[in-house]
Amino acid sequence: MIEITIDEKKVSVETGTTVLEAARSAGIEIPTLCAHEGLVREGSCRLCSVEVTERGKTKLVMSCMYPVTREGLEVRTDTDRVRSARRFVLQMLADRNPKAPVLQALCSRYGVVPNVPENVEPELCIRCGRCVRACETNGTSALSFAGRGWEREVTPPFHEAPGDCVGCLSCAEVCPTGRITWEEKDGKRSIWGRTFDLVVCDRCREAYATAEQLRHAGTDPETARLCPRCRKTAQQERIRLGNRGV
Amino acid sequence: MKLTSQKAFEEWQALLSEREKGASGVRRVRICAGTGCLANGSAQVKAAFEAEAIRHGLSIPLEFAAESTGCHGFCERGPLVVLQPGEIFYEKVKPEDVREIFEKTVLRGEIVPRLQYRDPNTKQPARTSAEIPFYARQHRLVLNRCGEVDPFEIEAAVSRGAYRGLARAFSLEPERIVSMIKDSGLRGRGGGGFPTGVKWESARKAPGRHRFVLANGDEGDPGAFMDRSLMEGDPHSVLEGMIIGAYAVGARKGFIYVRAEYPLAVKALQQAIRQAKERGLLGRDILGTGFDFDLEICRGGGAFVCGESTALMASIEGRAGEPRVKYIRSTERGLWNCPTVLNNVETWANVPHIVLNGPEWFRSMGTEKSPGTKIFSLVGKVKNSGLVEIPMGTTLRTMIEDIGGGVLKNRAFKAVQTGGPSGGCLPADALDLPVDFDALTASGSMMGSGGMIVMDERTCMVDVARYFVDFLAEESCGKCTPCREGLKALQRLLHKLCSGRGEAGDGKRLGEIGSALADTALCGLGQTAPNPVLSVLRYFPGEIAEHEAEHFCRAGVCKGMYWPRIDPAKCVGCGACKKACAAGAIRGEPRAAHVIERAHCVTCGACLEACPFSAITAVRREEPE
Amino acid sequence: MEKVLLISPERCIGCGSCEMACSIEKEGEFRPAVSRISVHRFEGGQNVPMACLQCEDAACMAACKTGALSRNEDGVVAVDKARCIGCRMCVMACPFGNISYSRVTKTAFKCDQCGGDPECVKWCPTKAIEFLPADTVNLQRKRAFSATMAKALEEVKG
Amino acid sequence: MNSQAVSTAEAPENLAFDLQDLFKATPRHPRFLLPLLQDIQFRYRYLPRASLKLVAEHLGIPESRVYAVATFYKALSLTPRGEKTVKVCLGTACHLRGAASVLDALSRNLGIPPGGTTHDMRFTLETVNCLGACALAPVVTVNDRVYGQMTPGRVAELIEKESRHEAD
Repeated sequence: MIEITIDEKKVSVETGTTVLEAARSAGIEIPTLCAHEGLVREGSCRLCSVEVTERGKTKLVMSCMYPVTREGLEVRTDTDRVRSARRFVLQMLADRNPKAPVLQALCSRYGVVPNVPENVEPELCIRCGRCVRACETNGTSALSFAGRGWEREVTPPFHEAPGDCVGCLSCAEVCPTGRITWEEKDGKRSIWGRTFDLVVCDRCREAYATAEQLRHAGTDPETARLCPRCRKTAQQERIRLGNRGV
Repeated sequence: MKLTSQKAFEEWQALLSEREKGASGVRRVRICAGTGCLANGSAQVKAAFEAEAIRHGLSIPLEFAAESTGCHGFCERGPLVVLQPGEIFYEKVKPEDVREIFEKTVLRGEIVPRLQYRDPNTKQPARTSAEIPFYARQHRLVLNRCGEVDPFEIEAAVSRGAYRGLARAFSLEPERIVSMIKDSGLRGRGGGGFPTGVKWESARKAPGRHRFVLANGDEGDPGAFMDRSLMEGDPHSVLEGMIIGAYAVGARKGFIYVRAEYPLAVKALQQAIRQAKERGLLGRDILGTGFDFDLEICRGGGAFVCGESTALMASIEGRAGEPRVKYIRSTERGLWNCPTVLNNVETWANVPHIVLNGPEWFRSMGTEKSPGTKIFSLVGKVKNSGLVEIPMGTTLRTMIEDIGGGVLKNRAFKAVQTGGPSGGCLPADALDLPVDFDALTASGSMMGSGGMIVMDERTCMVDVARYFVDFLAEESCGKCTPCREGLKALQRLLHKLCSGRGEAGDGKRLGEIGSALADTALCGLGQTAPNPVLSVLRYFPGEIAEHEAEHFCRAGVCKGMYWPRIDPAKCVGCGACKKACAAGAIRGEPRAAHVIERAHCVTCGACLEACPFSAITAVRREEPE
Repeated sequence: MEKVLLISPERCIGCGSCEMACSIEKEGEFRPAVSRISVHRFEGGQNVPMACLQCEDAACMAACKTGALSRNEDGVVAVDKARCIGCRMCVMACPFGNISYSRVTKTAFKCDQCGGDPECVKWCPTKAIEFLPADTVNLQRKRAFSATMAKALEEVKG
Repeated sequence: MNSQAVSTAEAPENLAFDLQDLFKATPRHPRFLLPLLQDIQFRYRYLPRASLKLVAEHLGIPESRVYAVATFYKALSLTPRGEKTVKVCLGTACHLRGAASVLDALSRNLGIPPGGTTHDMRFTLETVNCLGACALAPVVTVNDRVYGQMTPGRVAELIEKESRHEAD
């Protein structure tokens, strides 16, 4: 364990813990957008900046990735420099994505007023890449960033229905802005322009998952014939039968 | 013939340099085959020399030899030809000049005056390159073989000392080499100026089974081409440095990352690798020492950001060249998470010299904190443009006025841009600044890879800032918010200013966005991206203000933001402007002052550029005709 | 000593106290649908409570790629909500339907034995759910129970 | 710039067969992604759409990663290119010496915007951020043949000369 100070509070953490986690463990809130605990960190949204002083040098770093490796690290999460860095990042994001609720909330907290330039169509994607990383983590990698610079965007190859997608929806679930939408009706699930026929539960006839999703999870085909709820009931039945047997 | 010991190498080297010396009786011509000279037809010039030799019954190569070499650096004057004996220097040689050169100079030792270089200021002809100020003021250490040897022949390089540093390195312990590099004070020539030896030491000490050495040849700064010339003109110097580095840090595999736009450099390096392997200087059991090291070339894909270390590694690994946050250094976790030393090609080329001559010798050149020499590409509005290698600490004035011969058309000097898109524009006040890493950084610019672009009064500084921001916005990978969105915001403001739509507060906003971007961006590209804008704000606030408040461009660059006006007192009626004007807006009789009709003028600026007497100036739109 | 959750269906009277206790503890509301334990009431008065078995070779854990599911020091497979990306692979993988997904919290949820003090056990009036030391006797009971189930599952599959 | 989906107009009928030799020569390791794409780009002057999937299969990586790389690097293109690529250097030295007007003139002469390809598929016009031949500014290259000290006036002559050449 290493002892560091965050905003004058003493905090003890394991070596290698990120400053973000250390701060959270001490109840100090740092705003984040691209960080997700289940995904590798990229440090790309640049919102979670903090000032650290180590061996006499003070610098602005991204708390989500900065590892605590030395005793006596001093972290400040609310200096002028930190606040103006966060305001700048929020301004830049909000100018392009003024309607994202997550940004609106952060903007009002930091006193940033979105100012959409002429000829810029408001968007919802902040290019945080959580969806891309979620898809990659799942082993599907149906999505990626394409292009670069201002034109960088999240898309399946060629902007077409992605062949590698299993319809698990995790991209939509981790999206902080609600940019990724999906629909489920009449036994079909659609996302990224691809429509999946949902597998129907043998027992309750409810459409509950995509066949690709079940296959990707390595589900036993027999098990897959039932939805999770009916699997449970079936199990309970078996227990009842088993009990009788006993 | 594979060399299996250091001794075998020394014998081979001695033989080759003997042969080189013994061959001094041969009449020889060295023809520059750098990209610039090739473009101007140097291959045909070489063929013409050979044809002449045959016509005169001279046997090749015993009596006459025509050799192509790498870049001489003085590309603007190409094709360049140097004749032996006598080191006679000719510029702008065309195939049709060759017969005369052959008959006069090769056969009779006479000079052909019309092909000599003449000083643009004194009009004095120069007989040899040493008499040309452009060369005389240089200290060609790294470039010593560039332009002297055929880059496609390892024998030529070895006869001039290549791989001697490597042979010496093998007689030292790897730790000793690391400490030599540390003691030499060598700093990264790619721009960052990080101490090379410190990097090596940290990689050497980092735990890991595999280690890598990489050469950064992704020279992307617009206006810079020293790495290109080095790789094309003396590829063995880069190879030698890397082999020494690999031996010192314990790497067995290396990559040279070369820019997509440099096909000739790739060819030269490939040939150099092949020949070095044949000679046992690369590959398995180098010079019988038991040390194995293999080198591979990676061609870039056309992305400026790949000059950034982590992006370059991502690119070698087969991913998009996006930088990574590096709170753990590449020397510990670099390529494929293994300890990695990445140096610029020029840095690598310095290494053999240090190993051979020692750190003390190296420190005797340059300044205390920036020892050694640095290659610059001196371009833009300067009379002599080309590659120059000078000791660190030489002043900008020496470079621009003495080596560069001053500003083109004797116009007034306005600024010099150093460090490419990461650097800044320095004004005339800064001309006495000694050029080294720290002085340039303190002035708000940076060394960068060594681009040095001279700008005259006809250069609009707001337009220059716009130019660099356009460049960077196109090259930003878009991964982090500040760079992706911030550069776009800067770009919008600058385009607004350059198109006459500027508003009060735009300049201030540029400064705010610029400094926030510098503070928050993920990688070096983004952190330094606002430098061109910030340095213009710092040194040329007047021009920003004029664009913002008056919609006036005093340089006559930004369209519709000025009128060109001919000063009748200065106009001699030469007609150059009239000829240049595509809109037909200029009237005037020969030898009488000309006038511009605003009704037809499209403010393209061609007349301002064309006037050899600086008689045309840009005036405010509201000023009378 | 580690403890095991033991279920004795023959003692269950189907009162649903466990479901209530679980849902109020975990979600702050009395709603059996979000309870981690559920009782199936068969015709003829037979009732079977069911919660996660904390399988030794947990299929849910194997399917999770983000590390959101892991076994803690008590031997319990726990969900780290912060790490869950909502891919539902665990839900698909569990052959017993013992892990669910909440569209509200966008995370998976399952029985975590309340960190060593299961609410369901506390409120069960008939000891149909017990939380006992993992000694030899109890482990045998649990294994026997699991074996019966596995056998039944095999039979169903044919 | 080239992240748009495009037609497969020029792709050979049996691309998999056509690319066999390249695949044979390229080890199945993700690090050969960029070199492999460069080789394909060199062969067809662009990346035929179906090649991305084949490359992904050969290297054992997702197609999305191939797509990401194909749209990231400027040397790669997903749209068919002309037989000759005219590159106008917009490096600083070239910019200061009037590259923009050379580009304008080329664009007018060829009747295509920068990034465009002529209908007859002879020429593609591109800009490049520095060819490293700054002393020859402004510089234009046509399939790696370098033309230095270009002026708008010399554009017609250059295009005329290049039109007479067969494809490189």
